[in-house]
Amino acid sequence: MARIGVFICHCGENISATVDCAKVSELAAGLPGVVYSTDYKYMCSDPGQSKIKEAIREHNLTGVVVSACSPRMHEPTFRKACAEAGLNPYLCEMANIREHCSWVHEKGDATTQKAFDLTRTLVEKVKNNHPLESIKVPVNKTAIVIGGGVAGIQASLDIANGGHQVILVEKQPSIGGHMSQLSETFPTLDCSQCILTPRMVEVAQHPNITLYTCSEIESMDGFIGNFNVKIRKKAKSVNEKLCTGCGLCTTKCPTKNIPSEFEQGLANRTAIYVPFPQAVPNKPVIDRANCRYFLTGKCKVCQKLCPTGAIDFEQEDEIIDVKAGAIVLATGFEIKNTDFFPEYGYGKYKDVINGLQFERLASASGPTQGAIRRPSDGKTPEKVVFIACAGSRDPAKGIPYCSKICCMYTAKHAMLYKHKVHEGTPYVFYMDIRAAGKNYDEFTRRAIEEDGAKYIRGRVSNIYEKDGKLIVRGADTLLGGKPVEIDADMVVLATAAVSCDGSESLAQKLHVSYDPYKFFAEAHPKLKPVETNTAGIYLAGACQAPKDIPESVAAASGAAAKVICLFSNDELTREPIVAKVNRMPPPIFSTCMGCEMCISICPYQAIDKENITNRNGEVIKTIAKINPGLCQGCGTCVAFCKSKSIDLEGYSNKQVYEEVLALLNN
Amino acid sequence: MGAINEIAARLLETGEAKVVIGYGEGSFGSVRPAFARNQEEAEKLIYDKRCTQNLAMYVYKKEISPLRKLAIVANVSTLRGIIRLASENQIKNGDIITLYINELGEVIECKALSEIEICLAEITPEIKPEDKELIDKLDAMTPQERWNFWISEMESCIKCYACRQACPLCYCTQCAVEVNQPQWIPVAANTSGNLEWHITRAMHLSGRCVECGQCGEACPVNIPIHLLPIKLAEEIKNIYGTVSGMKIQESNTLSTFKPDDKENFIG
Amino acid sequence: MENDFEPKIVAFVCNWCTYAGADLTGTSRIKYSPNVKIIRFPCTGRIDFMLLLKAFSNGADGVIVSGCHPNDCHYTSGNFHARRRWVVFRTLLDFMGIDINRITFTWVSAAEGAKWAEVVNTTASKIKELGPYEAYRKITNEIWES
Amino acid sequence: MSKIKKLSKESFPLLIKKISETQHVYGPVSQGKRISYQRISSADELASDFIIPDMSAKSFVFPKIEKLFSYTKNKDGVEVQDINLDNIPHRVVVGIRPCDAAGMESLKAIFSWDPSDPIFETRLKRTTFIGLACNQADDYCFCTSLGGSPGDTKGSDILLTKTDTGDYIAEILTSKGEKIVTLAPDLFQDVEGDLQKEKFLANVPKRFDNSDLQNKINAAFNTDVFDEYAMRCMGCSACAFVCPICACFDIQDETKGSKGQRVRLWDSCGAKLFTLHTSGHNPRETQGARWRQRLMHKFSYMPERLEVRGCVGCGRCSRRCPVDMNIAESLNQLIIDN
Amino acid sequence: MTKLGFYPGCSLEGTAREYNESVMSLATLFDIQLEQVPDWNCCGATAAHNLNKILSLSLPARILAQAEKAGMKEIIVPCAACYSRLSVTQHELFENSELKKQVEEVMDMTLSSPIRILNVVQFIQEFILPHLSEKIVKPFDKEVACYYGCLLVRPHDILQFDRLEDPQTIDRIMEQLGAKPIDWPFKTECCGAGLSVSRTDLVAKLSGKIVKEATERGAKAIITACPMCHANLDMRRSAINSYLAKKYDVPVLYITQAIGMACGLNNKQTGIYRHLVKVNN
Repeated sequence: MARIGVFICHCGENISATVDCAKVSELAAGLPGVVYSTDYKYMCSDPGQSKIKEAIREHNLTGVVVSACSPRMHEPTFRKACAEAGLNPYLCEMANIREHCSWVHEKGDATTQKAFDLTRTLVEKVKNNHPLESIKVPVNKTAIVIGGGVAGIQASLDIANGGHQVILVEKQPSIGGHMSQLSETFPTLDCSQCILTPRMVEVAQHPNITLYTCSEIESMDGFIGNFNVKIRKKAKSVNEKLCTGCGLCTTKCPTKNIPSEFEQGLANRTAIYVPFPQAVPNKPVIDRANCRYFLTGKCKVCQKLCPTGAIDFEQEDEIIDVKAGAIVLATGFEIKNTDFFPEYGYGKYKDVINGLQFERLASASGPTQGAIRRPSDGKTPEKVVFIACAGSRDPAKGIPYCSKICCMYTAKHAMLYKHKVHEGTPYVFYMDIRAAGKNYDEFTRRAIEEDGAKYIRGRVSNIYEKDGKLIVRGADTLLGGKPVEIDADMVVLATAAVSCDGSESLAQKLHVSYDPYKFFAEAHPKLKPVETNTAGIYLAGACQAPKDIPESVAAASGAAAKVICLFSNDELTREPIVAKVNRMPPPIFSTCMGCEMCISICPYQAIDKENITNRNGEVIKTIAKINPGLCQGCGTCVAFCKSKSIDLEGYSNKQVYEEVLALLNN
Repeated sequence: MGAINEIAARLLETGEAKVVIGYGEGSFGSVRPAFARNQEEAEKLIYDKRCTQNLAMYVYKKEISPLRKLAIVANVSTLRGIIRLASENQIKNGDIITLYINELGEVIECKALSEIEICLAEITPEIKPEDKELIDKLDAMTPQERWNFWISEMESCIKCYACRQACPLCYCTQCAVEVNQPQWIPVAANTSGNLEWHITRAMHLSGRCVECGQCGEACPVNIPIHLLPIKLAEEIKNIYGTVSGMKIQESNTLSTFKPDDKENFIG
Repeated sequence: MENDFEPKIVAFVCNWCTYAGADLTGTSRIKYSPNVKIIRFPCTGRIDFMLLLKAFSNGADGVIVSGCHPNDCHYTSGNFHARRRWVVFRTLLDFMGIDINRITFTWVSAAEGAKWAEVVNTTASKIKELGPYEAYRKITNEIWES
Repeated sequence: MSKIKKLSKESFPLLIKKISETQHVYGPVSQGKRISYQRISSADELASDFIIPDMSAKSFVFPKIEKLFSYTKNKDGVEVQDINLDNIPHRVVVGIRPCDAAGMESLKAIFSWDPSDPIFETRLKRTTFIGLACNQADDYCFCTSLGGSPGDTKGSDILLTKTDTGDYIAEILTSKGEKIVTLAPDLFQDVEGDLQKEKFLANVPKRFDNSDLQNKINAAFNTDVFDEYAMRCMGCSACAFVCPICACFDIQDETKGSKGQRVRLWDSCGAKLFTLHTSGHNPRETQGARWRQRLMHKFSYMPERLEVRGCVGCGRCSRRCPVDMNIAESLNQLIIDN
Repeated sequence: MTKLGFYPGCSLEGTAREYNESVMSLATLFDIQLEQVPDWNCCGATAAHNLNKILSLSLPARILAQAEKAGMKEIIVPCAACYSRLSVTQHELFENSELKKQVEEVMDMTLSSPIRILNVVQFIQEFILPHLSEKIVKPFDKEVACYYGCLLVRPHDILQFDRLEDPQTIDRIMEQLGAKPIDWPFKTECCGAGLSVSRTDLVAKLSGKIVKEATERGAKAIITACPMCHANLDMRRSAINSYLAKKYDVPVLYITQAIGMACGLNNKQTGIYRHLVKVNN
């Protein structure tokens, strides 16, 4: 027989101003199963909690209902108090008579009645609560970081320095990401590679970091603390153990005209190549799609040259199974190419380039050794037009968001150009200048005021080539929309930053949600910016939304802190609000019929099959089984199950059913 | 001796099937489900125009399923029932040999479930004209008229569960209506309880119903109860484009979703 | 008579969006009709259609079902499954002549405190206009009256 | 001692009208495809040209839901309110088939068997049955095989037989019947000589010889004759619920808030749940065992204990069976085999 | 003999008679019968939708309804403005049932299902191109500037004309005639459109840019498919020339005329004798 205690909180006057708390308490005392009922000014205060604890001991309560504020506020408080008094915390429920009652209704009988109705409903619920024990899961203290850009590097180093093992997975032959392509960085104009490459080397040398390049995630299962990940390590055709990185092979490769990805197509590379001189690992790989041997079956020049015999044409993709407790996603971003813009020539004008190409032109290690020369004929451009918001903030192009980094790097580009071509004129077409950040606005002002970048507030309608010039036609909205025509030598589009190709399929593999633009979704935009909705998977850098370097690094350190925090425990404690498939004695075993439709409905892949066998090991029945480590307790399977074979602790069928009845029948 | 009898006799003789589920002569010119376990019984199997009943529910019936391998004489609705049962893991490839009799009267022996899918690929399922007519009639009514129609039907329901027992997809050991913690649906055959039962049944069949109409056929008090799952099946076809019981790897309409699914009533 | 009628309305809401949204309504002190009482669920995916039937057979005059907006589900897809469920369920109820105007389906996020108040008030005044759900009460009460 | 009168076709509606002034009148009414006993206010509402209503008349004395008592839960316990027998209405059922009326005798035997059931008794006492002899029958009818007949008077208070002129022969059989006559004595005409009632009755051929039926059926208990039935019967309760005699019931508590009531509901031995133990064990494991129970109960156990059979040969169960479980055929087979 | 529905619109009976003549001659040459939409009316042109939305939809809708009534499955609409109005109207009405109802009420006719509305380029692609090579007698062996204007290509969502900013279809057709289409940036530049009448000075400036650019890039003819463009580029040439203070004599041909010329039709048949800027064969 239930022995329920009911505690009505006045919340100072927050509740008692409109609800007659004493009357609610008195009415509650008359409910079947209620053996104790009281009201008090502040239930959450120490004396208030003591009242609950005393009542539990004195009246031997089997359940507690606290009618007070939202359970989202104080449920943990009161559950803890109950636990301290020896009552299982999950036998405590809260009725929300403040946010859902006293604050939203006028003083009167109806409001008091509603407070009682809500209390009664929770009394009926709590009668059907079960004592629950929190779920403990072991934590494997290895983290996987996916993506080796600046965010992935930072996260890896932070976690590794915290004393934990890190597996860094990078799709490209080298880590470094977009940052390694940049010339100089705003707002300090320090050299990107100078600050990044030491970190890259640190990664390579760190005893706690295992680096897999040319590698991607094949599949993932498991759950927080216990992920099982398969990594596909693509064949590099070079035995890394034997290769000394001498680079001899790359010098004689007969296929030399492959547009270099690192140089954004502004220079060529060979089929066996190191993406850039400072690459980590600094060992070549063979690009099989372009290698003469793989295309024609003949060549093997590199193999003949290699002094250590490291070239291995037979090498196959390797699948590596790893176990990890946490995953950090740091897959970064891409930018739209110039062919995305019909109005700017569909990418057909060689001298219309994107921002990343400009970075390579401006980079001392780039194809022009840092001299600004236009791609078509190598001339130094006298007039360069920079177009900000190329694609961004343009719903018609499907990219309504701001790419965030362009205002700053466009200002930087204008500045770098002016620094390198003193007589040149940079023009910048912009919509707004968004320069919020430490020393950012000062930086753009400097570009305009000191370096004389001509900022024109307006959009560019089109660009066409004429007599070796690019005619840029736009409007100056500050001059009443006056048409502007500039005969430029080169145009740089600050094209929109977009999510990486394949981020959707990666998200699906990892069961992480993503936004309409395929950026990974954070668990909460304000309070959980580096967590995902899948426990144990965190976000770092621009894979979540466009971010600049400091922000990416900050997010990466944030994600790393989350991982280290998780790894600071040997076991994880999880809320026992999980679904369960019923079990009963033979010959039924379970009312589950094994239709497996719940498997497809579960958002967490927490449901699997379980075979029930007899003593001889023969399968008698196959039913669903819910992994409590993966189940997040949404209950979608519970409502869906036709035979009512699944139930959810904390929101059981019996509980919610009794709530509905109690709410309506007084 | 017709082809069906010969094949049944052969399957029993070779031991490929322990029992052949089919049709036999019934009372006073009707047909009834028949079960051939030996040569003599195999000779008595029939197949003609009267054989419209969906026999798929016998496949999992407790008194029969231990006799697997089974063979079953099948019309289109039985085929769809079998495919849907396979989708829901209630039968496996090799459990059953299906003797599908096509429009030309030819017996097509399907040993693998994939062969049934091939047979079904030729068929565009359509609901019976009289059912369509009644659904249209109901759709044209005012909600009040529809309510009156159904409540008058619900008053007649005696909760004998013939609808459930006859359904090829009601295979649960414990039906939702038999759950008593909580007692979702009252045991008593009162009007509101009957209404809740039939709504529950239709919902549990939504996205699964193979539109055989067997529930309505079975009703001893002639409630057109099959209209409920059939109406939902038709709507689901219109909205989500899915048809149940045509392919084993079909999408489970109500346990899957598309982020851009349309609705016009959620504010 | 019309003015005297105080409808009973049950709101089935998810914990993460609408329950929190209703908390915000309270925090913002936006007033609304006391006819609506909330039952909390982890997710709209958890809301069994049978509970809606139980609400009507226990004397509810109206029902509100509310959860996270599409793409905002705390559990990523519970609301998507719920959406299909409600599409089918509503079709069925309508086909049986059950008054679907008495069920409000809506998405209310944790930020939409004002929207929650509006949903409650609109629903309450709509149900007041529709009057008590006599038709349903008649069939549920028959067993109690005889 | 019965009296024979004549009731003209014009008088019949007047009689209904007269009775409905003081009592509720029920009779077979057609509703779409369905024919069932419904409350009527005039003879026009009565269905014509049919064999037998879909549902038997047992619900007049044994309704599908019977409230036994109600209760209120409060803080201290439960307070029980007994049913008030005075609220059970007086009713007249017109047009009940002789087989349905004959079933009343079997029901009475069940409910009056130690202890007597007051609710049933009162319902029966307050219901007057004006039977209508069958002038048509179908292949499923087999009352004659079990000692009944299309013109059987058993269980009726008045039995009407429609003649070729459309007038009725009225046999006044009981005091309840007499009371009906006294409501409108003018409508009933005296008759002279033999009206040859048999001439107007349907022909229901005997399907089997029922002699020694009980022993023959007992002998079949452990045979494999039920195997095929085990496979075919799908285990619904249609046969039991349409049967005029099947009286097995379930007791349930219906609750609503603090109120509750205990109800008696129709149940069926054909359903798996009927005998399922909490442990999961089911003493009647297969559908064959359940079908056997159905036959045994009606033709062996009831005759043994109550000296009545549990079947009047109305054929409803066979007509309504979705898988053609034909009870007469089954009996016939048992008789031949044993 | 292929039978197709045909909507000429006002231009083809007025300022663009030569366009009509060339279309009809081509049809005859390729054994196609163009049947006019019975009792056709004004498409609303560029004016109506600035003034009255319902009117601007009802006018084209009536044309569509008339075509549907006459059992036409497709209609050929050579005038780009008419094509634009008809296509946009059909799209809007079948997307918005409320609006459709309103319009149906206004015109007292109903529209049951969309019909195919083909512009002249689509018409050529579908019915002329398959048989073109066998009919060419004198390849159009010249540099040409294909000028598309705005009405054929916008709004892109509805009309789905190949490439929004740099359309290609006419270039490809002209290649088949043996011509060498130049690559130039003004394929969809504004010609000044209806300002032709009210602000001839602006048209001279806008169309002037087009004529100048085409000439400078070596075009020997400008190919168009819109009566409005043609009028501005051809009829307003004297205004253009005086604005640019230079005599530009590059002729402007309808694509149908260019095909006609290649297929050996005479000046009368192609209607080029009507042009203000003289065409040298």
